[in-house]
Amino acid sequence: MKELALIFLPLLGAAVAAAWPSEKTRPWLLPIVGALHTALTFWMFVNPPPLVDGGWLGFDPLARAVLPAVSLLFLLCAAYAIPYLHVRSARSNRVFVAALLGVLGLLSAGHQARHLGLLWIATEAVTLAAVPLLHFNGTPRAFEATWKYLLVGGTGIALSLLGSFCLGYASLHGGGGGDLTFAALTLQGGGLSRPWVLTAWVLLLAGYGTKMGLAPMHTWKPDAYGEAPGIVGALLAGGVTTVAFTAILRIRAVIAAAGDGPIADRTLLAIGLFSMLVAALFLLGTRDFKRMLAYSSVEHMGILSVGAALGSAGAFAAIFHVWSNSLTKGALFLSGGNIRRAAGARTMDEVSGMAVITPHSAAIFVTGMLAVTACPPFGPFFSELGVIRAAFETHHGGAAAMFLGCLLFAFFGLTRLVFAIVDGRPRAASRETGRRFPESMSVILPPLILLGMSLWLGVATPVTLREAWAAAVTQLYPAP
Amino acid sequence: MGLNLLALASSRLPSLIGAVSVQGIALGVMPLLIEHELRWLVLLVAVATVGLKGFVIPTLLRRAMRTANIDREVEPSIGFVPSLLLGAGGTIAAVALARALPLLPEHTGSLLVPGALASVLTGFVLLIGRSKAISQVCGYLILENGIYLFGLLLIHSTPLLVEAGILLDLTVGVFVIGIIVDRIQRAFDSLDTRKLTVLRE
Amino acid sequence: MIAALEIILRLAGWLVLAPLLPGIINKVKAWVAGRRGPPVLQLYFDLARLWRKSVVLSTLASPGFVAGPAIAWVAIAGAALLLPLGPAGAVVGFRGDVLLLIYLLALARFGTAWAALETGSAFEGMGSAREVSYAVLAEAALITAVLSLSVHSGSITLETMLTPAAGPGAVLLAGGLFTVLLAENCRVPFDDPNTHLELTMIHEAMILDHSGPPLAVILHGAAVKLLLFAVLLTEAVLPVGAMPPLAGTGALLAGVLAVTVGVGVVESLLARLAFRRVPLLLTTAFLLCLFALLVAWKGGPA
Amino acid sequence: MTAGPLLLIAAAGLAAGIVMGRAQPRLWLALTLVATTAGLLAAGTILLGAPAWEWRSGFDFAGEEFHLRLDGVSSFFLALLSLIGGLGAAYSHEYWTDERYPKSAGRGRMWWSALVLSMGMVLLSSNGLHFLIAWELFAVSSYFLITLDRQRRDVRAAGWLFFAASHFGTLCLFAFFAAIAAHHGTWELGPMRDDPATAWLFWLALAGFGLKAGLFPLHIWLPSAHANAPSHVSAILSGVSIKMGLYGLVRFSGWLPVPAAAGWVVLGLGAAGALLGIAFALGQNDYKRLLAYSSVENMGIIAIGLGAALVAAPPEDAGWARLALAGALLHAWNHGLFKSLLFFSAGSVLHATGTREMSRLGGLWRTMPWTAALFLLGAVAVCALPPLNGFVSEWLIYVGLFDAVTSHGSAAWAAMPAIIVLGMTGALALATFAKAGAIIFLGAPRTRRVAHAHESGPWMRGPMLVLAAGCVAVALAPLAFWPAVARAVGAWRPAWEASEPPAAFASLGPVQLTLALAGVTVAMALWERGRHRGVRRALTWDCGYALPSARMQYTSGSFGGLATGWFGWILQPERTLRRPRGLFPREALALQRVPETVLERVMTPVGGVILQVSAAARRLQHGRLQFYIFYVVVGLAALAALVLFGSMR
Repeated sequence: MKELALIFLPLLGAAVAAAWPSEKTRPWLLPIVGALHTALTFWMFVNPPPLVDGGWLGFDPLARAVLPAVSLLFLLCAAYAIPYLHVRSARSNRVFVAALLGVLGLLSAGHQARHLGLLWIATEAVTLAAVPLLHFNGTPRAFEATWKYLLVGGTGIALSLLGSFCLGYASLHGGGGGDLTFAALTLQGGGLSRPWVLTAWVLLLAGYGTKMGLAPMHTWKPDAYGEAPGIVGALLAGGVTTVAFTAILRIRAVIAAAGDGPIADRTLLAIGLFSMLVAALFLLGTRDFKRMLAYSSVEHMGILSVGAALGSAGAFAAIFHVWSNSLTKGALFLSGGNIRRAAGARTMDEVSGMAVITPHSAAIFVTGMLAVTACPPFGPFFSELGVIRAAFETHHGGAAAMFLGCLLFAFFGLTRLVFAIVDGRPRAASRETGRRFPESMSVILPPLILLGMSLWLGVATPVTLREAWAAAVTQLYPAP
Repeated sequence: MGLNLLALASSRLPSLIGAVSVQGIALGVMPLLIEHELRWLVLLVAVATVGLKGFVIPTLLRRAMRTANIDREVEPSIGFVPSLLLGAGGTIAAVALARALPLLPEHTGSLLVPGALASVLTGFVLLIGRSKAISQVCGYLILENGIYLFGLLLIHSTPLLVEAGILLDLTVGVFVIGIIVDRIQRAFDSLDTRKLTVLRE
Repeated sequence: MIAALEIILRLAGWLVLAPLLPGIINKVKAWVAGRRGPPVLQLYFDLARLWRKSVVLSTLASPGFVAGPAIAWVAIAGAALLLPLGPAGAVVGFRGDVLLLIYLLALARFGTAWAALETGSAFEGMGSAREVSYAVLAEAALITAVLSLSVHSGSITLETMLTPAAGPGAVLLAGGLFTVLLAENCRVPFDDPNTHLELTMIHEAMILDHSGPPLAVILHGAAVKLLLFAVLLTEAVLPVGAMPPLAGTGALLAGVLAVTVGVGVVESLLARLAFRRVPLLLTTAFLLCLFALLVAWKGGPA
Repeated sequence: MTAGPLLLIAAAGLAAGIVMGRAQPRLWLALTLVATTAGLLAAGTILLGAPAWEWRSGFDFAGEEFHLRLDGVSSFFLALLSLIGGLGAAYSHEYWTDERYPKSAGRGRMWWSALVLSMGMVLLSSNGLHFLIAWELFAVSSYFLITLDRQRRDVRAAGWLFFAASHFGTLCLFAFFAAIAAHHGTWELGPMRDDPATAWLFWLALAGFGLKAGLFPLHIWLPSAHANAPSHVSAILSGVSIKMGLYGLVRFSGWLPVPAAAGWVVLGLGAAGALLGIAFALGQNDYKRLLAYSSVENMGIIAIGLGAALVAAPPEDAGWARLALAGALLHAWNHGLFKSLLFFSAGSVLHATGTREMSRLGGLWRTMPWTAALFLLGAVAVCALPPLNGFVSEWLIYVGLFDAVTSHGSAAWAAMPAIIVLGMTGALALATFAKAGAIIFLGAPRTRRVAHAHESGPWMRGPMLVLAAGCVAVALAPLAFWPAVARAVGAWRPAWEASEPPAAFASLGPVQLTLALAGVTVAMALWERGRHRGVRRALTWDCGYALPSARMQYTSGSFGGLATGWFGWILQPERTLRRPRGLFPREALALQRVPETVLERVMTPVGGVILQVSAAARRLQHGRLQFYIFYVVVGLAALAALVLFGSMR
């Protein structure tokens, strides 16, 4: 019941938002619904409801381990959305608010989906619900980005649907009764038809990998993140990609149960490292700091994928990384949004000296950049270190070396760009726009809190959280 | 499957849309042929499919085409002959691939799997090889048709609720695509996706 | 008490005898050239006169201008004290004193170079640049020579290092050390002590602006250094320390004399090398010492 | 008091300094001085014989229990850190004031406390995770200290290079500690020499720590960072920070098994670094860069000592290795003392003249006698000339190496070249510092601004005097410092615990003292003699030229030209020459610059290739949707191939 509440509360909010008459007060629905959602999530986190056997939806250990991060991220983005939409009051926010709430509801559904088909439906719906968010700016560039997002994402979605069918057929071929819940599929395990399972894995990985933004299916990401408002970027990078990742984790568990875990892990490792490599190469040269965040996101998706490939310790680190990446990336997107607005431009050729114009956002941006490049004591440091340790534990020394090499190049690219924007003498144009968009508490606090939570996650990871992650890992990586 | 090749060979948008529409109708009728007993849900799905895929979406596309006032040439970036060959090769490959995968006895004879795979491949060829936004949408539709065709394999076992959900999603997806196509047309005054290359690197 | 007395006596010996050597060299040169030449004791007269003169200081010079030569002189005298004197052995000695010897010579170089640079003159700058630069190669040769001695004797105390009979590498070592001696003491073919063109000088360029007592100290220090190298060379080649006292002393004196005469002969026969050829010669010296080291390594206790 | 409370005071003082340093310079200074004194005392108690201090928190930080340990090795470095940390803070009180640098002075104080605190944590942490945290915070605070003066582009570039290089090292350490943790199942660190399977990890440590220590080919970041940082920061970077890399190498070569080749490699890198570092130093025209390269040289010398100890340690455990290690450790202290002194004096010159170009200076001894004298003292020490402290530690290393040679073991093949290199290094150092001291302080001022330079005030001079006193103390009473060194050596290898000082070491002190006294006496006597006979001041001999000008003095480039020419193959000096033309030539120009060869000739081209690859890759994101979908298909095909390949095996 509460599971459904998590989904329908935001959807209801979306409906209300669509009907709400006042442009001025509508944005307040976001933090209100967000706060309720967060409260409910954390209440459920503390008192997880019992799982119904064979249920299609459920607040299972994996949902419990990941959903609170998404909910928190949404809450802070929602808080940020009020001043943001106030600034952008020239445009109607009806669709924006409704779609944002819709995304939250569908994300909750996707995280809780314990059924292959339902999972697909939720993910697809999230993809579509995000479309109005992407072109909120209404510029030709935004439409171009949306178009690419739709078609590349749609292709990925189509592939994952095909993969889902294949997995279903594998179950059918193996004598299954057509029950496509993950529990049933896992139970069927070795009974699944192997060729179909492998085909399904390839298609599902490519499909959900597109959604996650793993290279080479990541091409929509820089466009979408670059053109969308900061909050949307934060939610896409921290929430939507997370759903796709949990989907891959769930499917991997089925494949592993069917006896093809090593193959699945190898592909995950390969695609993860490849994503990191591609991201690192792009980061080395990119001059646009919003697209930089997108490539950084590709890199972190790679990290998640590598972590998932490295057994239970790696998966633990990966789930840890979901949290630390969501929160830290959120801080980066929001502070980056502040900088973007104040600067009036977003490439290092046009922007410099933002430490003078927006000192607080610049400080958060730099700190967030350091955090996201695994600088202790922020969350990503611990989770990435966990991945490396897992690599050594599973004797993947070469993978660890490549992992670290990509981190290094990504660091070069990120620091180069971020310092170029923050340091130096501010441009005249930026001084002008900077006056129009002064930093207020309401736009600084949300990213600051996100950053603070990333720090808190690093230095004092709550024991309950660790236990929740461990439980999720036990669910997905049963000890042999 | 012939329709796929027709779609590949179409040099004009209306005929491409037509091919898609016919394929949609055929697809919609399929469950009725496969199912032995007519359940009302199956019927509903079939009707919805035929309606949407066969009529609504093609109509939408035609209207978009008309309002966009674009010339009706398809302007391939992969030529017609190569794409035909690719499509034919894809079909052969699909047949071969389908043979490599084990099928349940009741499906062994049917052309469902190779047909589905061939459609998927055709969809990809269209998506990759055509530059007009509308022809890409057609490609996407053919891709989804292929997947839908494949889904028919599971029609016995998967609950129709899921099928319905999937169908709904697809439909909404296509609607959204249509809306964006419209917006792009207004923003760029063109539906040539080759102009959509501002965002790079 | 006795030890202190001995130190003072030895020191006195070193300081008093050293100025003889340049005199001998000049005499040899004169003989070879068929002249009568200055008296052997000429340097004593020069020193005495300089000591009585007044000082002309550059307007730019700091107290270091005077302190430099003084410290260099102390360093050289100290280094000389470390050397064992044939059968009499060393009066100040400890394990690793050979390093102190080398670094005291370096300190002396630093002192002279610093004092030279005090004036800001380009000539002195040139001279000290050459001095410290060529020293790099000379130092390599010298330390290799020391290394071969220590390999040969199995010790790093000067007294024991210099005692045993020279091994088969003695000739190589002698050649190398002799070249180092010429370089370190700024003799032909590295430098011409009698040159009158500032641009071609090394040591002489460094002391262009010195006068009076400081100049005396510099000249005296240079003489002690020459004697030091002569003694070192002799003892490195001849097992004077192992000989009976009289014979040892005699051999030591004869060796020093031979080295001095050798310097004179070389100076008479060779011209100063072009500066760019200097590294070549020094490298040759280094290689000689290196071969000596290899020979010593082969022949040493296994 | 025992170490525990003292360390608590130190940590609290530094933490309070981070919080309050921004606004209250005086309070910050007091806090920092108290904290560093406490740190020094804590280190002192251990070094003077108290048992190693160990503490477990009982509560978790970042998922791990705090485990701090102060033993011989860490307290040895802690002493150095505390000393320089305190003195640098005092120095900055006058050097980097709020009046002069209103934007960055407060930040500078905050980061200084953070730097000292994080380095202290590096030394104390006995848990891999905490070590890494402290290590990275140390790097970050160094970065922000280097770039205090962020307005300047070259400072930012130097800072970025430091940060990037440092991150490379940090990532190596990520791998290092993660691999240890993976192998032993815990982040806890401690002696674990028994497992030869972890020996290969030493190479990771060498890359990570060696980079921080500025070992030769990994030193590329060091010159520009140390030259562009504010001078008090340069002092702590050169005096202490790079020693953290050394600490890491010493610590983990002591705790972990090392591969057989480790010692040889360290020794080889050290020898290369010593010789080439000083050759580069000689070629510099910027006196802070010169000092920075001299740090590369000295770290090379230390590495020679450490390498010798490693060569000996596993198979033969020879006595000479102790000497080499003791020499290396003592040299680390000595280098900390004299290099900080030199950087402080350099800062004093920079403060007074505003330029780092030696060719614009000259004649400063008249206006800045204290600075000149202290620089001279540091220069003599850094050249390892008796009677100062540099000689003491190099003597130990030399004796160790010579003993290795005379013991006729295989180690001799490493020791012999090392000795020759050390000898040449010494001679080159002499040339370098004779040049630096002379061009900066002697002769005539080359520009007008320099002629009106001013001596630094008491807050800058005080720390310099303390350091000079430290140099003299180590030089004249080396025996007093032996127990500390022996304690560190014993902590490195317990079997070497109770090593008595070599007998000759005892005689070094009196000899140096005598020498110093004799030198001073004779110098004064000579001065008196001159005065007695009469002193006349006159122009420098100018060969009869009528119009001498200060610009005609020998320059640093000409001084070093001869020797740098021999190292031209690696130094690759760049010359810009415009010869005088015509009968009445107007202008002529000769510029010489010695680039950072490894960086500019190796790393930059390699980086260029990587950037080209990156540019090529980025062209794939060309904005054409059709291709994006094609990429999806390609990805799909690749995954299929991977799975197919996997399923067939």
